[in-house]
Amino acid sequence: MSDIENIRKKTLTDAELKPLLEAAVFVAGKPLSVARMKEILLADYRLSTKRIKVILNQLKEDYNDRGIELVEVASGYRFQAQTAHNEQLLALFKEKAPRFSRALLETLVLIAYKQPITRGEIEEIRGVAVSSYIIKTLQERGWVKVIGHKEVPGRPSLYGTNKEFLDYFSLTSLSQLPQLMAVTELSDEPKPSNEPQTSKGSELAKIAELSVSH
Amino acid sequence: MSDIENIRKKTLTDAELKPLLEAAVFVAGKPLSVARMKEILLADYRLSTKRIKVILNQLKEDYNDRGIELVEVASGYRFQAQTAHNEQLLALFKEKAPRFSRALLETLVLIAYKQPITRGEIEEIRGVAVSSYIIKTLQERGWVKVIGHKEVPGRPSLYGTNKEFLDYFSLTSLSQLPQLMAVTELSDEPKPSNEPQTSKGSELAKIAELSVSH
Amino acid sequence: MNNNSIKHNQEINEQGEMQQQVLPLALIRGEAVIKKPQDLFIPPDALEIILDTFEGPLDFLLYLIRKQKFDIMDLPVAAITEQYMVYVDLMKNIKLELAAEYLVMAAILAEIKSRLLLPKLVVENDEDDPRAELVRRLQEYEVFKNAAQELDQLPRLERDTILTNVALADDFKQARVMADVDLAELLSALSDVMKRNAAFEHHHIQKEVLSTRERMTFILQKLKQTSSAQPFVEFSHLFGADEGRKGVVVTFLAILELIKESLIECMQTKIYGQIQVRLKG
Repeated sequence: MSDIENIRKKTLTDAELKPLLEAAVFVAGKPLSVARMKEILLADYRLSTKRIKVILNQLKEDYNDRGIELVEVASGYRFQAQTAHNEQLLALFKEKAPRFSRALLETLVLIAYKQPITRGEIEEIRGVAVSSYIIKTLQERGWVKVIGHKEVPGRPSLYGTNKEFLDYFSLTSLSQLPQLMAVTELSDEPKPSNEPQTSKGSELAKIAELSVSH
Repeated sequence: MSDIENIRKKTLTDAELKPLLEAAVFVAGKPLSVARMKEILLADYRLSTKRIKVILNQLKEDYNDRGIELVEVASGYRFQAQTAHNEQLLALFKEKAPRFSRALLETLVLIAYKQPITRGEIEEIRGVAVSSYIIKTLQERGWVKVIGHKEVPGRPSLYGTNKEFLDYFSLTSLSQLPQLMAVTELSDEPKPSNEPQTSKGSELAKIAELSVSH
Repeated sequence: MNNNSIKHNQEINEQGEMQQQVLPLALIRGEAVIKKPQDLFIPPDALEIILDTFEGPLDFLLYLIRKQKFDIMDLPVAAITEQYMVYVDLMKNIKLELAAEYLVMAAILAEIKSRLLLPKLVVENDEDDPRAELVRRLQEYEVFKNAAQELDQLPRLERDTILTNVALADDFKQARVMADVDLAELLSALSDVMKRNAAFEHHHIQKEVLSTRERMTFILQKLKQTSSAQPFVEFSHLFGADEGRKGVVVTFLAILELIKESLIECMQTKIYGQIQVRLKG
């Protein structure tokens, strides 16, 4: 409680002022101006700007050889890490790479294969609702985008893949995907090679229902 | 770029290590554990825990007479203002610290001392219902989490505390919590010997068995 | 001890309740109500305060016991029950929404009281004392009630501990790390979808179909990027030279399909001039 008495006395030695200013700059959360130090922190004292600046300069020197430094920026004083350590310190902020959910991957694959496709159509195939979060994530990632709207009630968005999607997986074309899968898949199911025309035809027929707005 | 070369060398003098650790604790944004210092910050070096702790102790001493101090809490090391300046420093912040209701504090204390504990067990001791809002608040603060389910009908959640709870109260382990008042202190009568569960010894023994999971 | 416990109660109520309003009656809280329990005039507001002040019937009972300097172990059930009932009746009379727990406790007290009136058993030990369970609960609750008060006194963040805040030089911010996806994962997702949806299988394993669909999307996208002032893209620009003959065929197929479905249109501004393609509509 001696601190309170000190305040009442309205005097402050340099030895008292220095740690106080030091702590204030450290905890302020943003650069602290001398004016603010005077207004808020030391409202009960009459302290000159000059005296505060002298103390701040002493503090600057105190931190000369340390891991952090006291710097003056436009809006006041702040402590920051010495630039020399930036490289190593950045490691602290590396977040662990998140993993995509199964639902997201399946949605992505469906968009890739059946583009242009609506969310409703994806849901129909997957049998479950597709969360907006998944679509948003895929769009933010730059893998998927809205390429038009289906001319049915509600005009739902039609999704397709971007080049970034192929780039990410080092593919030159989507046609490489099923080939890759055929190689990786151990089950040797015979491919239905007997009806390529009809299948293409039905795909195209399906496209026929679509119109694109702009 | 001399820093990068230093990394390659895989050696680090104390004079280099100290400012790096200092800066790291300052910028980490949350308590920094020795394990994290070794794994992330100093991944390229072979440094013993002992050596890091020696440096941390030196840093503690360096800040002995300053406005801030280096302290160890449950999840690692952090810098905080010396409490002597609190009165003036709090003027820098507009927001007032939240006050916690008795219901919240009692629930928190029961989880801390009697973990793992179900909501029903908390309600039995307190004699009143525990609101979902309180449990939610404690979980959102990261103080409390579900650590399992009790194998009774309904499989109610079992709650325990997190390291963040200890960090908030500047504690390093559950054993630092205030000792529970022995029943004998509350009443002068000798307590029935067949009820040891509320006695100080057994409570602490129980806490000692618990490790705080992350 | 007694005074302390009252003081504690008041302190806790002044600072412990986050949402409690400041009532004019706050000064008489506790004291005014408790001083003369026989005095039946207790302002309704004061009763509300009782409900707000106490963390349930155990807390309230503890208060009554401490206030009267009773010994918990030797709980004078008759006296305590009488006082407790006065409050409960009052609260019921003024139709205060009374928490069920208070009524349950009233029943427990009444039961203990009636059992105490029965002739005493020869052997007397804790288990035979009808008060034992209530005493045990009161004691246990008091232990944790005290622990909560002590916890509240510990220095804590936001109120007593102020953390430092130091940024990296230049405020360098690390870009958000994005999720990694393995191609194998993607293929396995694909395989799952195909298995679940039989129709998918024989339609889509053809690479030509895929390529055509992909190309249709590509063309639509490319045309969408045109400005309204210059909505055309040269026909030849839709073809990539690096794709070989197959690529040309696929692109051509895609354009034909898009034209067929009136999604795009082709025009020539002059005879033998470049074919221009644009979105229709």
